Amino acid sequence: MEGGGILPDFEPKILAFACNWCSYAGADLAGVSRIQYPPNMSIIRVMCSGRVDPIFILDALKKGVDGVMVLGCHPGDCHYISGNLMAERKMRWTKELIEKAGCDPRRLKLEWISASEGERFANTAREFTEQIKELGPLQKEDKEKISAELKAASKVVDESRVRVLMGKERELVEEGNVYGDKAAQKDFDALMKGILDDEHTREKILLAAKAEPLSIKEISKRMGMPSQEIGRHVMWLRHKGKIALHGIEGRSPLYKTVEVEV
Amino acid sequence: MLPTFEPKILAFLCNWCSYAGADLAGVSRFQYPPNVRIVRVMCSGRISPRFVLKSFQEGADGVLIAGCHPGDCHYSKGNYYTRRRLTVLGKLLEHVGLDPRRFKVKWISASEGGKFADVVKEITEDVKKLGPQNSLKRVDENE
Amino acid sequence: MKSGQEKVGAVLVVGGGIAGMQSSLDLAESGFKVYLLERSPCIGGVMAQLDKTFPTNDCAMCIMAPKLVATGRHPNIELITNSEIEKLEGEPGSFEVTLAKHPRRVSSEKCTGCGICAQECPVEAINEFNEGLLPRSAVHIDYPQAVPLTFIIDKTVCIGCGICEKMCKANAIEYDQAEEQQKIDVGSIILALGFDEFNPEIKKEYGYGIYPNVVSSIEFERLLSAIGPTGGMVLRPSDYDIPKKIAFIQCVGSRDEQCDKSYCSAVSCMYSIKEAIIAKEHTEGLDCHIFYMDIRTFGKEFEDYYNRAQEEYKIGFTRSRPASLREDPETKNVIISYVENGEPKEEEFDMVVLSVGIDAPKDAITLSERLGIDLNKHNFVSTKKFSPLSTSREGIFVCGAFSSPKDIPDTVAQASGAASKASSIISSERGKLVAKREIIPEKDVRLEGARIGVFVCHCGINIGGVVRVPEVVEYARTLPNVAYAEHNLYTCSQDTQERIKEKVKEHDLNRVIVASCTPRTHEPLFQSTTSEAGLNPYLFEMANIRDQCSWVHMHEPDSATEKAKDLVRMAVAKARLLEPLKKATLDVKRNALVIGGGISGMTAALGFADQGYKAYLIEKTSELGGKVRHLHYAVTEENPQDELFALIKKIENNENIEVFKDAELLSIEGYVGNYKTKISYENLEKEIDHGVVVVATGALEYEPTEYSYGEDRRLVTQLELEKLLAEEKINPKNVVMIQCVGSRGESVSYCSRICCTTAIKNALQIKDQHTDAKIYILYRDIRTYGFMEDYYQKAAEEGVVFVRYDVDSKPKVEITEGNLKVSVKEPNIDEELRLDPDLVVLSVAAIPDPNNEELSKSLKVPLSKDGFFLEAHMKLRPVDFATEGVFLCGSAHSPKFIDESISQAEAVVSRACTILSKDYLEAEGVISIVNSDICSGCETCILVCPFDAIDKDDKKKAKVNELLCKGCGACVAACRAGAIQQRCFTDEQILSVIRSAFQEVEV
Amino acid sequence: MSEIEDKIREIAKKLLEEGKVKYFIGYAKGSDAFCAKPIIIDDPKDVDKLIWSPCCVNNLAVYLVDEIKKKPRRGEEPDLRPVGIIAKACDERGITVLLQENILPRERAYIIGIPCSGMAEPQKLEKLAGEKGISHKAIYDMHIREEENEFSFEAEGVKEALPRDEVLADKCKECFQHNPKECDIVIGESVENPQIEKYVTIKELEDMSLEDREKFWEKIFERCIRCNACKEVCPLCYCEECTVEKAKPMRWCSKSVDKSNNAFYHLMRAMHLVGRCIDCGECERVCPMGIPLRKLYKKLEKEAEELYGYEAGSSSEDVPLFAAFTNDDPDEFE
Repeated sequence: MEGGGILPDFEPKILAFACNWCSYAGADLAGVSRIQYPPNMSIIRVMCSGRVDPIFILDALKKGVDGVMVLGCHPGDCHYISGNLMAERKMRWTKELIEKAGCDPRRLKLEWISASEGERFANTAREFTEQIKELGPLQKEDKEKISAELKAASKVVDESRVRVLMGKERELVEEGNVYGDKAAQKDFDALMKGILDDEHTREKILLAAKAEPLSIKEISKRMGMPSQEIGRHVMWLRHKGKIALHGIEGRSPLYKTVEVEV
Repeated sequence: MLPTFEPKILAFLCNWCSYAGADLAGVSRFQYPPNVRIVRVMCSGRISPRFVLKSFQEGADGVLIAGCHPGDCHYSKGNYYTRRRLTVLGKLLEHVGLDPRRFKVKWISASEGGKFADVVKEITEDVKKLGPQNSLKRVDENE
Repeated sequence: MKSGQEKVGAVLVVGGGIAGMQSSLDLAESGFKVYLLERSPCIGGVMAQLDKTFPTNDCAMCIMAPKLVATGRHPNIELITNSEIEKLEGEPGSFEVTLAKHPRRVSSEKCTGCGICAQECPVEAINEFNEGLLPRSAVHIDYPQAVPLTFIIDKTVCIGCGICEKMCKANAIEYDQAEEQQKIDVGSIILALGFDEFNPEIKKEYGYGIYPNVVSSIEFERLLSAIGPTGGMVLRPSDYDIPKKIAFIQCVGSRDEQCDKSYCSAVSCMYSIKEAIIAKEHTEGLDCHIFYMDIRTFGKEFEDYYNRAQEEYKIGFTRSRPASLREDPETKNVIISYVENGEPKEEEFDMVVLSVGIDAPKDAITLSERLGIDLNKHNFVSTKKFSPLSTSREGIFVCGAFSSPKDIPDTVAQASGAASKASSIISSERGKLVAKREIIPEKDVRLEGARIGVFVCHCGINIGGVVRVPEVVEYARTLPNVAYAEHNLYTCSQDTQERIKEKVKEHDLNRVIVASCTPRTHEPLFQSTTSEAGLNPYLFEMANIRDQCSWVHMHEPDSATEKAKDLVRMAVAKARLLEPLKKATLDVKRNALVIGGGISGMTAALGFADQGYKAYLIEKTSELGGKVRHLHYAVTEENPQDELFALIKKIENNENIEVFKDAELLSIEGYVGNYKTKISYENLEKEIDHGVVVVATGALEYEPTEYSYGEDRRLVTQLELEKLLAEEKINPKNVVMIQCVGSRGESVSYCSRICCTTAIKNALQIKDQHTDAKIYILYRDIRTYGFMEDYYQKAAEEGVVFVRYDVDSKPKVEITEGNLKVSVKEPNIDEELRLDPDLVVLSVAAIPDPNNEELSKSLKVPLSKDGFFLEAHMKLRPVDFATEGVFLCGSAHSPKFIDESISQAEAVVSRACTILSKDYLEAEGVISIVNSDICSGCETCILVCPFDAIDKDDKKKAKVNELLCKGCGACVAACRAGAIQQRCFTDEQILSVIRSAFQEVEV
Repeated sequence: MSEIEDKIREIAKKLLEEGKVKYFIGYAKGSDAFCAKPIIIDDPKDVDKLIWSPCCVNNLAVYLVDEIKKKPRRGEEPDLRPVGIIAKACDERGITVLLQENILPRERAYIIGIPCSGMAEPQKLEKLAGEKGISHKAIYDMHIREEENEFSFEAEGVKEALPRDEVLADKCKECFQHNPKECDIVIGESVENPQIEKYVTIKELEDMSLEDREKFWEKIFERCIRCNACKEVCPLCYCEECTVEKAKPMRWCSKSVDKSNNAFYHLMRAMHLVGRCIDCGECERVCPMGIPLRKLYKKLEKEAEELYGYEAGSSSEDVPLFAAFTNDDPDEFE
């Protein structure tokens, strides 16, 4: 995990996704009422905070943004009834992934700002900018590493099983599944965490074996995980045709990531 | 050798093992180059040398033949005859200057989907390197 | 049976493993309706999990898949998977069975098995089929070739996200399926539940489940399988490295009182040797070592396999049962501590395979209670020596490992045997409940030009997602002779079948092409559609654009589309030349000739009679009974003599059986369904017409030349001993029995299978008559497999002394001044043991009858290298010959126990009934035909044909017997003159396919 | 030599007079001395036409096939008496294959075997004769005899001797089977089989690179004019209709003469001769375009021997090469 320490002349780049109906209006109000806030932030208008895909965020961070805010209507006020609640759940997992990528989850912030809360908007902006300044630039020395990590993270979100579950979380927990049973939040979290872990490990394996063919021992050494578990994943990836046997070194088979242009 | 050369390869597979193996490659979604066209026969023992010669004459850049492993033949001994006949045919083709990499015979069982994919990759890459086959190819189109 | 009770011509087969499938196919083929009940979602059983099979190393899936498909599509077999028996009522001949059908949650009618659902399912669960080595999704099938090819939702792990329902274009997902009950009426029941593997966790000292590199033999089997988790690469679980040194530990959960498994699992010696051999073939430089108590390679050609393992494959064998295993925490290697020749040793291995024993099926007890049948003390079904296939309840039969641990051939034989027992009690109902085939008038297309209809399938998105299907259809329309082309979401769906028929009428089509999945699974469906459309089914052709195109070029839509076009063009090229085929038919002589009047022959004859067919039983001696005449004791409580004479009486009083004694086979002519045989008997001659032949000529007792046999009357064989005991002529004080006299590399290379048990049987008998007698049994390996192990234990408890000797230091028998002296060297203690017996008994080999040679020639069937008769397939066709209509059973096949011979004899009856029960025999459609104008009579085809289906006619030209031809086409390729052609695969058709593969437009 | 000739005539006379044979196939003096011509004799009076000289290079077995294929005219009783035939070792191997393949019933041929240590090749003789300046008109009544290691021929009082190996036919140089086995009667002393290096004809080719071999055969095949002489003279090309040539039901190989079709024709024919060609060399001898067909068939002969220890025409009891197998045949296919 990256360390903080404020650099005096560091002006962070910050991105804010604001929903059209509340937060964006709130930002306008802040403007109309001439409330001052730091210039580091650029706002992207979306129709609903629910529209914000975790990939947007991970991508932004990868492209050199130091912090991302997602702003939406207060619970209950969503113009689309529950978009913001969706967003809330998604952001939880996005933070999880940012952390997995070795970044500080505080670089992502979700806030509810109504059309009448110009003040609140400005404050949020100010606080968040401070926060990020404190955390310092995201991509200091190990640019490659971080962006690779973030890429892996966004690949995880791209996995259909992950998207399905993120999308269905509310339905499964609050409304019940196709059999009409509700899943307890903690069970769902456990399931989701497990899946994120697996998928993340797999992405990391693919990442590692992309440059050069590696043995399972080597991969597990690099990732600091038991080779038995790495092996399990590699077999799965091989089964899915994402990684292929490349040769044998001594008694260890070497595997290399299969590149497919889609 | 042309960089964009896409060889045409004809494959004769026995129904019980190798064709099943090719299907399994599909079921397991093993990806392989799309240069092979498969002809199904009941037993590799059915494959006469003329099929191979004709394929080359009609313009095949490579010919692949696959049957059950010796001993596994659905008809108990068909593939043993294949083995003799095609071994000799291979020698003959090589004797008249056809590159042996253009003519492959493999034993592929119903559970060797992976092997099938690998074999196809192998022959396709080899033939790509060799370029178009002209030594036996037909010249007159008005057959 | 209650009078007035209507019998039912249907049988319930419980268990869909290889045994269940065999029983079902036999019954279905001989005119009975079959319900095949399987508790798991698909049939196939343990054999589907195997990579290769011993002793032929056949690929298990290669040889089983055809049976799977046949079972799945047989009109007389109703598959009831994912279900169990709840209740049984009624009595033999008319049972009513209540079944509990567990919900599958996927509609078997709608599911096309395309597998999209599984690809999209977010859940990853433990995969039982791959022994937990690879995860599977909540909606799944066990293996790609599964039958039925219907997916199933595992509710226990499904999170109900609904994605599969969304993805399934066939709308096959039915979350709301509920538990169902089904009542079926059947005349009899066959139990073929198979077995469960012993759970090695119980044997703590081996650390299974704790040390990653200790695996069970069935897990190892998956590691060897090409479709297994490692793709056939042997990798050890701790770090997925290739092991250098693997140890196999035998008898884990068998021959082991501590975990209350006293019996021997009968197969694990062979499968460990097999796994070791295959592992070595897969992995260069691998060193395999087997720790065993006795190596029990008692089956046909097993001993050779064992020898090969030692000599060719250099597999190490150590006679010791390891005390415990521990792990090197660093390397994760496993250290085995064991005792050899009295001294404790340790050896380190990369990986250890536990050869787990065979356990009774988990649901054995509940099931036995529901059915009211007895189990033995090991929870297997208890059976009797002379009725090995019958349970304690009339009308319920058992086969395979559920009655005792068994290998595949014995299981398959019993499965057929059980089928004949089960059908014999309802033979009067034969043909009453089977699907009647209605004849649809066929349009004569021979004089018309081809008008082809092409139906291209999207298969949901399986094909359509990659191949641009409409484009392919457009292209098809441009091809010569294509009169109509369209695309369907699922060409295999029921409504499309109707549509195809309409289109055939509407556009007056006379050829049908479907471009979709693989003919291996779908050709039969489309062929029947074609014939329902009034066209000969052979006017159908298929293009495989899914399994061999869209699925393997998922990222190349353009070239995939091009390939699909080519494949369609090739199919059209062939279809243009397709011809309607008529299958040759021929009526059957409904009776059997049985050669050999021993226990096997008699059982077979009686079996035929019970099935309502006449049997001619010919015996070369003047009395029925064969070897059993000389048996006075069975290791079980039955008395062989009583049983034998009861049987002979039955035979002689049965008007369906004609017995010829002192008979000799003079000549045999004809082929399946129609044989003409001349025999001579009691100096008369007779000509017999019959439909099938059964070889039951048994085996002979080896006449020892070793151990100075014949020089002293106190030197006897086991058979002679039995006689003496029966006549109570002797009072032995000190008996020495010597095993493997002749067997295992002496005069014959194989193991004679029965001698160990026979010796123990007689030892117990002596003990019984003369408690004080001292008995030594000198042996190499004690091979009391299965439950016979218990008698080995008993003998040991009763004080019979077992002394092992090495093959290179055999016991010595001397006669010095009238006294017998036996000396033997026990390998473990380094001194010679000297005995002064008053009786020496030699356990001599069972050897093939020298007359086999001649008989095999006149029947045109092969002999094995050992001189026994050689069956069609060592694994799956143990009692058939490659030549149809000829069968074998009993010791003519290889040495056997009475119960095994009886099982085989019953099996023969069942197999033969699949022929005798037919109104007429129907040949294959795809067969070879000769153009005699071109044939020059060189006879190459005759030599090549694997089925002796080709002969010469009076003009000295080749002639194919359409009933014997199986349509492999080997003769066609062998014929230089092109005088033989294979229907559906003629040179002409293949030539035009080859051309069309390269030419844009056919000419 | 000449006593062999006498013996032939004597036997032929006897057989014909006693009606033991339907007719007698042997050699007669050719249009020039360099090659004897086949002759069929059914009248004892004509036996003096029969000769034996180092020029009797033809394989007569092909005429047996004609005899067997001959259909009797309607109403006419087929004459099934054997045919007398002279057979050198190579001819005899050809006959053996015919027996092995059940084309020729043994009782239909009365085989007079003659051990032979090699025949002269007409072209070579003619060439040398030219060099010796022997006039063409002289050639016809010239006698050619074999003595120790020389072929001598005398005419116009000239007597010239030629070293054997200069005039010996190529196939004879490679022949390692000098004595016929399957005979009803043998004339002359059996000669010792030489220890010669087999397969020298293809040595050079085998050492070539693939590319060169391809070019070599390309040129060769281009030469062929598809006159079918090779097929017609071959005793083993006995098919009623040649698959390679016939058009019905399908034409495997177009009659049109071009590199590809010619190659197909010759390769197909080669495959049909695997384990059957007995290297009598007739095809090569009669080829008007001088195509070295033996270089094709000899290769297959070699493979058959090295892979399966099979030798064509060694016994009529053998199972034909492609109709047999063993479980441990060499397997390069894995």
